[in-house]
Amino acid sequence: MRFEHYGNGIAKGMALTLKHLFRKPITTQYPEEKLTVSRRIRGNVLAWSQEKCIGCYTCAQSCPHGCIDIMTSEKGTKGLVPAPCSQSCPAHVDVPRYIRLITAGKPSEAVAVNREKIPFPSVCAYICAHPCEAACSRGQIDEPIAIRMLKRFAVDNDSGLWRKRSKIASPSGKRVAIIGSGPAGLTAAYYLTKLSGHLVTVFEALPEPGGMMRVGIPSYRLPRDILKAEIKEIENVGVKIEINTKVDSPQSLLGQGFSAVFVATGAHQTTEIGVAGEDDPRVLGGTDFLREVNLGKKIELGNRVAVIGGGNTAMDSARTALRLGAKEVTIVYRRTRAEMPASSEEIEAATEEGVKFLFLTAPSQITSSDRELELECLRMKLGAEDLSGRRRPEPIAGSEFTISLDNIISAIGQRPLVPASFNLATGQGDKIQVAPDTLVTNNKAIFAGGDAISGPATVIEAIAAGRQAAISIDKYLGGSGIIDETLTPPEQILDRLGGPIEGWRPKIDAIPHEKRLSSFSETELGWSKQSASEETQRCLRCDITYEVEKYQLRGGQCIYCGLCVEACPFDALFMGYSYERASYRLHEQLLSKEELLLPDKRQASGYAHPEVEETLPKQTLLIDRREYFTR
Amino acid sequence: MTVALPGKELAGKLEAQFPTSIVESSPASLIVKSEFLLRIARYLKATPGFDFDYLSSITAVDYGNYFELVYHLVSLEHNHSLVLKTRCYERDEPVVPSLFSLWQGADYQEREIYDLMGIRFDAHPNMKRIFLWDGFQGHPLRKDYSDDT
Amino acid sequence: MEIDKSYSYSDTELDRYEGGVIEALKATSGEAIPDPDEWLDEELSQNILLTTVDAVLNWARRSALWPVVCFPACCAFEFIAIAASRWDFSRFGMEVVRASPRQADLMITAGTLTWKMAPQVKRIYDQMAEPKWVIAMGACGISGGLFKGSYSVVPGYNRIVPVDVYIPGCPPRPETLLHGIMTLHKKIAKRSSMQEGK
Amino acid sequence: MTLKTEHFVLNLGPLHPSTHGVFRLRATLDGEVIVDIEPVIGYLHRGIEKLAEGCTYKQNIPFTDRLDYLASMSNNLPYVMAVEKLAEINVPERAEYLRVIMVELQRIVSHIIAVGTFVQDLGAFGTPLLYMFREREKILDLFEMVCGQRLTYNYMRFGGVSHDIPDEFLPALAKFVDRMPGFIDEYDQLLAENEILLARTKGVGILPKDLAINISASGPVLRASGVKWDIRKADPYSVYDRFEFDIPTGSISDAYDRYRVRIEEMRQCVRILRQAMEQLPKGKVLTEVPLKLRPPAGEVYAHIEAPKGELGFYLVSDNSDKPYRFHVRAPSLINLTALRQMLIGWKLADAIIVFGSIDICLGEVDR
Amino acid sequence: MAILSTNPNSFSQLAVLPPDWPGNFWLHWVVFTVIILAFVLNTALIFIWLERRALGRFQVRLGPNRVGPFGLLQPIADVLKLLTKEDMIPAKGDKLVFWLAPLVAFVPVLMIFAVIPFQSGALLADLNIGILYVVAISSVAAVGVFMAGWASNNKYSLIGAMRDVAMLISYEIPIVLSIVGVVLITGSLSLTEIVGAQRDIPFILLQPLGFLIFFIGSLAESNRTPFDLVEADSELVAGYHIEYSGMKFATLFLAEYAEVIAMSALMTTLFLGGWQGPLLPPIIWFLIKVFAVFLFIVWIRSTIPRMRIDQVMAFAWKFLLPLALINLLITSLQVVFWPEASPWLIVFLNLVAMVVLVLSWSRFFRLGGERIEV
Repeated sequence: MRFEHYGNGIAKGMALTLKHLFRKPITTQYPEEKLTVSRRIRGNVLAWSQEKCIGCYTCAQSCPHGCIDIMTSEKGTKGLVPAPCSQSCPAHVDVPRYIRLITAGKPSEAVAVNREKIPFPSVCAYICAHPCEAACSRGQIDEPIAIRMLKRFAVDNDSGLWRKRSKIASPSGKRVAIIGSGPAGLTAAYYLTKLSGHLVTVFEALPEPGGMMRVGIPSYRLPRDILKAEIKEIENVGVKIEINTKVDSPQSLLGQGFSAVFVATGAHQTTEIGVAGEDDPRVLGGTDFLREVNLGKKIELGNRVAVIGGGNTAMDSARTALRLGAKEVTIVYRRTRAEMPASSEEIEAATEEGVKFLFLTAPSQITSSDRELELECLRMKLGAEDLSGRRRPEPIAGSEFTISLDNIISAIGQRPLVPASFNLATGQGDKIQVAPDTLVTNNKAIFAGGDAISGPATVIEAIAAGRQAAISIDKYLGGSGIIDETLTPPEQILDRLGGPIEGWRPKIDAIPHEKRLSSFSETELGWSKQSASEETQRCLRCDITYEVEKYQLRGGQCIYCGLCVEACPFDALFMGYSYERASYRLHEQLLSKEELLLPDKRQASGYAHPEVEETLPKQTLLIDRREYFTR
Repeated sequence: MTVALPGKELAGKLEAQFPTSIVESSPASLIVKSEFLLRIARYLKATPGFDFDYLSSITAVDYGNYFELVYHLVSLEHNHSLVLKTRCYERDEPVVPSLFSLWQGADYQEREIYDLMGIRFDAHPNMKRIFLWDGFQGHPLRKDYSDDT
Repeated sequence: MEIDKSYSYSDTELDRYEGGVIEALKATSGEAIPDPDEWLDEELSQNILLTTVDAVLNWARRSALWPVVCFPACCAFEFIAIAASRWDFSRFGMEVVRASPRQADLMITAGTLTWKMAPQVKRIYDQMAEPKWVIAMGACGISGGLFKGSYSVVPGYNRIVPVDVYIPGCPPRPETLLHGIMTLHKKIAKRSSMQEGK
Repeated sequence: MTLKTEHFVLNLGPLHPSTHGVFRLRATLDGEVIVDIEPVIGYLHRGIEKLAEGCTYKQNIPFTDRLDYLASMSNNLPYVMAVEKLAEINVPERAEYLRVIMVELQRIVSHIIAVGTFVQDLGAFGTPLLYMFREREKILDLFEMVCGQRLTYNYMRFGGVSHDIPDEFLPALAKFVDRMPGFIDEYDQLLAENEILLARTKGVGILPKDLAINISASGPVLRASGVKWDIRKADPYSVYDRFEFDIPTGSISDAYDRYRVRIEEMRQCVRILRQAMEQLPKGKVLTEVPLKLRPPAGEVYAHIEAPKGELGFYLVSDNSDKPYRFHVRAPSLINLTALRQMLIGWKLADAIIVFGSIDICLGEVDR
Repeated sequence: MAILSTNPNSFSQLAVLPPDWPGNFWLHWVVFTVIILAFVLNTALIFIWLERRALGRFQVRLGPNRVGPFGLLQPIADVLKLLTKEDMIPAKGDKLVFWLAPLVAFVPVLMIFAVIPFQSGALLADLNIGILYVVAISSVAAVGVFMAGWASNNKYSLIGAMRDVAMLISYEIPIVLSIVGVVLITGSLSLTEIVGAQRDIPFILLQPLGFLIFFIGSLAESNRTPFDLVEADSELVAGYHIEYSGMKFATLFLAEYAEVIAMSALMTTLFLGGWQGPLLPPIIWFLIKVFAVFLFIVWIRSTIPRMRIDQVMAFAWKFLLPLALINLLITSLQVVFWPEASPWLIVFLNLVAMVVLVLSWSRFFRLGGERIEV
């Protein structure tokens, strides 16, 4: 017989409460004792650094109920600092300044700002990979400023004002030879001639100058006349370009009266896929294919074309193939779209034009018959992250399948091809080895740069390499190494210019894709003055630091959600906590200016500001939170 | 995993049962005419194979020229779900049939929609404001609502 | 067990009456009510002589502040947190949370106030016996906070009842709330019973 | 002879000590027996759905914190899940695990409060509630370590969580997970066999299985009625399919069963937490998305098993940076529908405990 | 017929004061009235402090500790504050009854102390029908409570007051029946003699079941947990005193605590041997026992929830009443048929009887709700 519910449950409970009677109370005796708050406390002190704040209103915009008020002072600015965009540009083009000039309605001045750092503003306006946009502070808020498109607007409306201000240095009498007329070579040639006064001869093996800009990039992206005009400007300053001239070795040039040689031969050699059957003539290399097409050779393609690889060359090849009449172009890539190295605009354009994608697919074998090619592929899956931060593809066993094709274009990468006769030390991937800051090779009179030392990269990086080479060569030849010029007068008034406006990028006009495929004419159209002006006003102007006079939270409204702290692109805000907060009056300023102006020491991991903790009286931090866990 | 029944396939079956009742069907949802709503809901609830015994959620969206009512139906037995929709083009006195007689869970949700969106549910036993007070002007979740204070 | 499914209770008369009360209150509470005490300025207060009786009474009043139940929303759980063991406001003699406003001295407005709720809060305040105090707890209590722009939220309790102490936070941490209570203690200590007639 | 009695209307609330906020019951009583009852809600209606239409997607996360303010983490989750579904944002695996850890801790907090206030309403003078609040404070400490707040966390983000956990978090969590079963045993010792609690709750407020389903009840209320329906199992989201846990269900469908289901779920939470801690991978916790996210036009419904039931967010996007429609499927509101059916014929004192056993949060009911 | 010898002189040797102190009838009357008032008021204040501190410690927190040393001045601050608070009378209430109710509730409780011996002979009136007087007077307090509930013109307070009356009527019966057991053994209704009879063995051992019933009954009489339905704040907001504020509320509050003191004192007197005890002076023993009983009540309050009104009623009528009757039967049989038995044997037998009765009766007795068809 079981007895239950005769009071035993109550007795058990009473035993428990009795046990607790003799336990130490867990009460924290505020205000004598205070708990240490967590390191990430998101509390009632919003600290603000006047030095870092630029008055961009991002915090005010991120507040869910708009309780942040910012007032900039009448004086205007505190000064100029490098903005993220110009810092991330390899050539350090002063982006914010030319954007302001466009806002002011001076596109020619804007081009002049560009000309201070790069000799190819138009080329960049069409095809730059724009690392500046990735760094743009506005990108953290909604979309980055369309810096390249603004440059495009500037060059489209250029009146050539910069020419009036440009000066050509007096001849130094020294001669420099440059092998390769790509962006790196021509940049170096331009600056060495114009600003250092050397006599420069550029040797180009191909029938057209321009290097990859000419033979690697299809004309629908970079119209030929634009490139020609740019090269013409370079020739105008006195650079001699010898086309169809193949140089045997740089050393021999040194013997021909040249005091220094710059090797900028680029990376034109297609990397092999490394599968059986690759040597079939219907399997084309990506760069080779593009070069032939761009130089006007006729190439017969079948209806079904596969492009292997996920970079920009692959996209260019695919889109070019479409224009050559291929009906069905498929890009085969072993990872997913998120990992593709090609720029997202290119991928989008390719998708729009009807290119098909096969992701997580790697070719394993090519079998050729008379009528067609058989590409055998393997399905892949993504594994752990590798060193580059991308997830490594791993083959799925037994997932083979084949596709029937007429042509295969392999565009998995390029590498430099440096002839042995050049007698230069090369490293991994056939790249020429140079001293990283001077670009000097194992011969002190021979310099190298561009894709030849870095592997395939972008035009803007090549331009930066050209500039660097020009500085080094000038110094080697006894010059000052200064290749900066001033083509625009310095800015006088730096006011708010109306403050950044909310909104998204204006739409970029493009030719409808049905029309695109019939020709190689350019696909992207420029902006109207209206759109460009709208876009420039979205700029936060991070290079100007404004004197923010008043930064306040409207009394009693802040909810400490921390979104403003997270949103601030300049880490000028941080949250802390103070125990003592209560007031008799409603409109008493709950956060006074002194509290807001705490010195700037933000903890990397969170909101809490160590200074805030330090300002708490030391003796109050009696109870360690961890102790509390041991009863 | 709850399987979302494709609206397109269902539309075929329902069309056979209730001709001209389907307005539109997409893979994710099924839009029916409001006069058929109650009948179709009863059919979906009672027919073996569907057995939608659980009305997960009701809501309404103001699309300007019409209101769309969204019903999330779930079958606990078969673990599948369906998004059933109906539209109401009337703006001044919108009325749709109430599903209270099938699922009592619709009670407060329909009252909520009446309160905030102003859609009246026919045959709901207690159709009155639930959140706001009697005498409140307008229905706040409508897109044209403006708080004049 | 069969349950009557018809809704017999719906009292539309009462609903209409209550709606009228809300609208009337809404129409008359456009402005914030100033502090009831005509709060002494800091410098003034040092010159005011408090009698011994005042001192004793004020001591008793601040030592036995019984809060009334008025916990509409989120802040209530920080209020319960200071009632719970870790912060324990019973140390200040406050754990006697009276559900009847007649017996309470302090209203801690822990949560968002909506217009539908406002008449009830006003009524509770009116039912409290003098002397009585109000603490506006949290952003919603002070100004409507996150919901300030809403069609149904009162922007701050001081539209409805006079508030003595404002505690910012969303919700305020328990220590901040305790500090607010101690701020109220200080306020009570400076009060003279001569003022009570008003 | 029959006694002639007269009905009278008693108004419970809206500021009544046991209404867990601002809830009102218009009860018609015959003596102390409830003849009819009408719940009146809306006293905390803040218009979140309307306000959310005027804020960007990210700015709405703090609003979700304040829906069910007892389970803010659980409210963050379905909202960010909905937006992620809409905008096709990937979530790193570590972030998924962190979300599960936070949501399960939050479930313990919510159930602690549910059970604590339920027993408080029964008239126990604070003791069970205060013992439970002791553990709640420990969990809040954990939350504070992670995101710096005690109640309104604002922790989840589209594409992950706002911060990785600090170094001291995992040891503290391990310690807590080790101790929590002991604490739950203490609650059982205090309550589970208490004769008065049994007498007050057994057989009280029965919600039959069919009615529970018909009334769209969810969460512990549905499970206490004997329906084995848990979205974590039925429609696994996040990484719930990688954990082993049971779904406790009730048999009599009364208030006591609902209390038991919550206590058992707390044990299951501890189980899930153990597994999640073991499996927690390394890596990043947030996929970067712009501040003003602009998801493609469309609609989405994402739901999770929140402590109080099925919490869903229905979003309509018109490809702007603000949601076109923002609807919350609030479990508290819908579970409340059952109240009338469960109360008629019971005593006034039962009204309080049946109401307590549903466990609603007015912030979520009224929104 | 008594089992124990009751010699009134044998136990008064330890008393500090002579039994007839202070002598003169009127002086006696005045002095003891003052003593009782002071005792009740002070003990009530100390009880309030003790309860809040003890509850705090049961709940692993501190309890009042700021106001005065150890928070000892807390109740004084409470009372001072309440006395100076605005006094409100509900507009629709019955003003006279509203005003009278606290007095009617408080005075009878105070009158109980007239017959409670603080030590031998130290009491206001050594009535030979003392226990009858107590039973009669203590019921009057309910009238005060009902007056308060009715005069407030509030539904909650009325429900609270109705519950109080219903509970009081139900629990008086088991209480009286359990006292009768004590009276049977003692053979006297005088409280002094009852205390005297417990010189060797306190009646808690001789009448364990009687004590249990009396204890539970007095919890209900004084509206303590788990029978605090009268002011159940989760249901009735504040019960019968919902409309009371200021001084009147203080009086009602005081009346409640005075009732607890009275019940503790009665329990001490009837079952715990009153003032008797070794070494310490009798008055100290008396206080120690009173406080011990009170702490036990606080302990119960800290642990268990409240019962429902119908369960409370059922408990009184279906559980306590039958057991009280059986207890009375057993006691009468023992007194009549076995007067010579060794008291320790009786103690053993009664303990066994209690355990058996409680265990078996709790198997019959089930509390559970059921729906009422409406």
